[in-house]
Amino acid sequence: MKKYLGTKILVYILTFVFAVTLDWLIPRFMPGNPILVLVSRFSGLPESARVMYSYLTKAFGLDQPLWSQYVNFWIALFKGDLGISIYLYPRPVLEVLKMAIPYSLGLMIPSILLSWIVGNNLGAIAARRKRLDSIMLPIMYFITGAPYLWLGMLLAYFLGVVWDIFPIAGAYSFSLRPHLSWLFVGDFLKHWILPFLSLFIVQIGGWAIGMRNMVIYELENNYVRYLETLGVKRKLIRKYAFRNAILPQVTGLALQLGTVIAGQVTTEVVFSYPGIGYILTQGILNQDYFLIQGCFLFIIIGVLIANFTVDLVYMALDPRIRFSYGGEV
Amino acid sequence: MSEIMFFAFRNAKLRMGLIIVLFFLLLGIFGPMISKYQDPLDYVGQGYQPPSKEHWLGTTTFGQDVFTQLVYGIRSSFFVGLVGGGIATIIGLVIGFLAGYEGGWLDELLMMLTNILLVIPTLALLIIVAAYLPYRGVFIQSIIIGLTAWPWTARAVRSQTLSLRTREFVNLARISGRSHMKIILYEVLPNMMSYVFMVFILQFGGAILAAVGLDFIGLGPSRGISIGLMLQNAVLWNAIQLGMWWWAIPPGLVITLVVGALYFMNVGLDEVFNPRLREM
Amino acid sequence: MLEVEGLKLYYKTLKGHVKAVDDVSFDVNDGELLGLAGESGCGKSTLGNGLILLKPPMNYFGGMVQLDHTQLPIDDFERMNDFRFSKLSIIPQYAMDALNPTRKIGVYIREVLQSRGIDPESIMDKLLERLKFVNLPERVLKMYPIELSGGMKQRMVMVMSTLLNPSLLIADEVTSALDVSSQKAVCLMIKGFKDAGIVKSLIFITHDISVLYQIADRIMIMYAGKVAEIGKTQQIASNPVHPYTKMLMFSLPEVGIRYAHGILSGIPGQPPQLLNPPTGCLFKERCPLRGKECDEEPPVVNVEEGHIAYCWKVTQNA
Amino acid sequence: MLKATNLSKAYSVGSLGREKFYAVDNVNFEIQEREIVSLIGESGSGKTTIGKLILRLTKPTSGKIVFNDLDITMLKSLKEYYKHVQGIFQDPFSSYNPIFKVDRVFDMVREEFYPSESVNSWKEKVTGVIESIGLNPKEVLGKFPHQLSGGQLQRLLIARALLMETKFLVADEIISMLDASTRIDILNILVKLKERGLSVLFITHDLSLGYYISDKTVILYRGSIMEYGDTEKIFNNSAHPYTKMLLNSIPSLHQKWSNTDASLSGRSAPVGYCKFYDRCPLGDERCKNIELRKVEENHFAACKNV
Repeated sequence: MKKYLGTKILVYILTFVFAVTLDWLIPRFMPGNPILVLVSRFSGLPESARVMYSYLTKAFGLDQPLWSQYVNFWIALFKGDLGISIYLYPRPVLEVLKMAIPYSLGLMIPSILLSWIVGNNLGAIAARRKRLDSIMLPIMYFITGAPYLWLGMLLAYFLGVVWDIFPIAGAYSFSLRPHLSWLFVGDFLKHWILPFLSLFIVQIGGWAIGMRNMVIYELENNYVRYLETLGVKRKLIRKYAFRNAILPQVTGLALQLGTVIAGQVTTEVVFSYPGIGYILTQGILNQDYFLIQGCFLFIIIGVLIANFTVDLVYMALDPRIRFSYGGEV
Repeated sequence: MSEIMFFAFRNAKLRMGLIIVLFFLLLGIFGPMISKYQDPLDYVGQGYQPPSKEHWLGTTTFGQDVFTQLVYGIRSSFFVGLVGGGIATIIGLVIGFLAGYEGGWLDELLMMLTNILLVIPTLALLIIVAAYLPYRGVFIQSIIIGLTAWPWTARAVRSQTLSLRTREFVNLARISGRSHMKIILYEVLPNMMSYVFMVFILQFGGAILAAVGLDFIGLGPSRGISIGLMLQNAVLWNAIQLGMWWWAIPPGLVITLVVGALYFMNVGLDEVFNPRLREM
Repeated sequence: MLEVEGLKLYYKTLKGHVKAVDDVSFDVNDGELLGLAGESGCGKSTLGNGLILLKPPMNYFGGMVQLDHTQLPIDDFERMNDFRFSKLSIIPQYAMDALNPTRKIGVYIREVLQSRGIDPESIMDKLLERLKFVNLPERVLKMYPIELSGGMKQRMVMVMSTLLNPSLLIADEVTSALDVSSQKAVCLMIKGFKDAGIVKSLIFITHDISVLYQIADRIMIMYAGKVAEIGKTQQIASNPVHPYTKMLMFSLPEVGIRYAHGILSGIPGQPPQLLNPPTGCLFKERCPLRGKECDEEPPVVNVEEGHIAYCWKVTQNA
Repeated sequence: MLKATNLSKAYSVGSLGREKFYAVDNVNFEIQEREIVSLIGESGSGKTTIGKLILRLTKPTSGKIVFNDLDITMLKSLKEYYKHVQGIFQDPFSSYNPIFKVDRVFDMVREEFYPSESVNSWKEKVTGVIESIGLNPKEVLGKFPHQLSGGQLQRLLIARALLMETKFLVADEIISMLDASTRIDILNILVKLKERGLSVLFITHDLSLGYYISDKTVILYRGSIMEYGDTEKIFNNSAHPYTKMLLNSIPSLHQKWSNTDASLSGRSAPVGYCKFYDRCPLGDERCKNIELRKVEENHFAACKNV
């Protein structure tokens, strides 16, 4: 068990180092040297831009040797200094991201957990009802094939425009300021529901398919065969198969995270929902490289935390993981 | 072999998936020839027009023909799928084979790299690379998608290789004096062809989806048209709010159908290749 | 007591029916251990499994099975549940992965018993006594299957299968994955279930006739889905009459026989395809005694008291 | 002809691989020309690992293997070695690449070892060798592996070894997956190979098979040699309690098991002790650091009572 966790933690630490290094490396070594392009954009321009120019030269430390640029990058990182946003000048990137993160998590965590629960149950039901399976399976495949953003647009068009039930932009009405009241919470939820649904629905497809296949696979296992020779009720067999099939689905949570994040980013854009994804896109459109880099780091850290949580949950659930295997000397 | 063909032909999922994919492939290839307008970005008529005889899928805010854009977009999607998916499959194969067959420190190293890249979300990686590119074209985009999408394939191929490596025919090839390279190419690979094909289909679909996402958030090709760019423009110019469904809905629908059909084909192929899954 | 009459179990495939068990009749008396031997593909495992768990692709095509004079509805999956575990059970070939890997063994047993409507507490004493019987410590109940060795898991399944004192126990290739040294212990243990009166009758399926010589009361030899010969252990060992049994015995090396002393030889050829098998005796292609009559279904010949063979070339003794 | 000295192979186990498990533990043996040696052991005895070490399908952790004055332990280019030392494995169906015809195993030998040989003359050689081991070339060539029986497939692999200048053959459990009625014929072929001048290392778990064909016998338990010597001597005058227990446990067709206690496989013995210590009726504190001792001419056993 220690070995399992140890290896995982090592991978996560290396991942973080790798990501930070990449984050530092790419702007400096991409063909055409984007930093120089960026810096030159501000040279010889009016006052405010001149401030920007000197800031950029300093921030990238272009006058220093590479290794010290790299070390400084790490030091700044640990101080929480992710630079200044250009698009929202002069707000620090960290502050911008801090504002955005609750919105992203508020969409993401419920959509992942609920779709996981609903999808797995749907899949388990499909695995034992052939009729339902033959109808549901094709639908599920097309649902997982749908780009999140398109499902978002579809929902926005029908529920937001044609039937005009839900608002389709922002996290709350322009007339309101964030505060704790029924009015605001109601308004917030109304804005939240459509982006949530588009994330929720697409994810259900994947979980349902995965669970269906896993349950069918489990039902062919020898332990199920033996239970059948003992004449136990179908209920117990299904319970065992479901519990064992759910284990790979827990690991699947970590593996799916990448696609879900991609979906999250685009969905936020469709609904102008002010989370990390929306901020990131604004950063891209405005060539705000500090902001882009900051978003990247935030996403990585989030993913690492999520992966680690999944590992802990998995270890608690599966006794088999406690026994490690060796290799050749 | 003939048995496989028999089951392939009998498999409804495979047939249905293939028909949908082929339909759009042909549309992507011949669509630009049958559409009335040469340049998808040209202003060819009045804006805000719903579908009509003149404009099969209406026009955009700027009076561009949506159908023309769509067929060009499909063409570019298939291109990204082919190149991006192809590159990802090949890299995944090479790394998976090396790690799985050679084992030892090479395996440890390659798998460490693979696991790291698996943790990092592909889109995040794509963004950080694409955002700094001075010029972006469909080809470059396909390549970076291919360069970032291989890790799961490498891991899957490795575990397949590991299990094949313990088969005695690999040992027999070794005591027949075959080099590692030849064993991988002549003994291991042929046994995995069906699997490789399935991996490619998944990578193909994955690359198409990745490109749509990238284009949509503003990291698409600097010139030209794609499904993702169409969607981006639709959202940017409030096509939804203005009720222009012909602009907002069809591009995504095409992607959904193509990718869904690819997944469907994949399941069908799995049933064809794995007798255990065949329905009696 | 088990009586089987004309049992036919076929596998349905696209190309037709594979006649894995074809018109097989035999019985097992109370207090008796019947050894069932044959080479791979002879239908012995299909027979053993079909008696307790008949499900696709295996299909029932006729015949009758009676256990303690009650007819078993072997082709009715649901109704068979009344008999499984309580009246007949199996120690399967896959015993080493027959337990749910994610449940502690004690919990598992409890849940299985509850599912059968039996109060686990009422059986606790018996369970502990059985664990002792197969040499397992009590603490295995608090362990997961993965913490047990393969042999321990197999013995755990032995405990499980015999917990309700079934009338008939089927042991399917239980020794094929074991080492020589544990093989003896496990064989004696299984025979012990019968000797201790825990189960009334036993069917022991194996490909190894010499194991049966050690523990079986009677031996049934199968070939290509049909019975070749049935007899008391001593009769089969010292006086095999079916040409197949004879040749098979002559192909088995034993300690004490060396190449230099005289060469043993195998049976030329291979067993026939069971998908659309030829008519008549299925051993005829490999049989040195083959005659014209062998194209017809071979008759049952009563060789001596309790010893029968299905062959044209065997003559009745007295 | 082939000599293994202090041969060991270890695997790492336990958390973070700190502990080592010796699959083969300091094993010494020698095989002469025209000799069949049985390597007899139960599962986990390391018998298959020894076969793999000789075929260099895996490298030893320590010790060495010398074949006709050539140390092959760490040899880089093995082609010349494989010309003389060949192997056949347990599972006949897995020994052939399922998607190719069986002929391929012969073609592979020509491509790798005799590229100058013309396709036609090679074909003649192949047919000749196949006939010499009692198969009809027309019935087996051009077939896919699943169309042939296990016995036929194993015979074809023997034929393959004969196409080379094989002097030494490792036969790893080659008949354990075959049906009883066809096994013995393969054993008979192995003896004929000896008459042709080959040496065979016959790896098996079945004592009766070893007794049937071999000149010498090695009894292996948990990676160590328990008893070693002329086959007749080992079986008729066994000196090690483990060998005795094995002989007591094998089922025979005409003799019932004696009443000696049957033993279930036990845990591992403490370090330094005889590997059989915990199951041995004679086990006590003297069972430490036991080397092979001479019982009689050509007969050794690793037990304190020798």
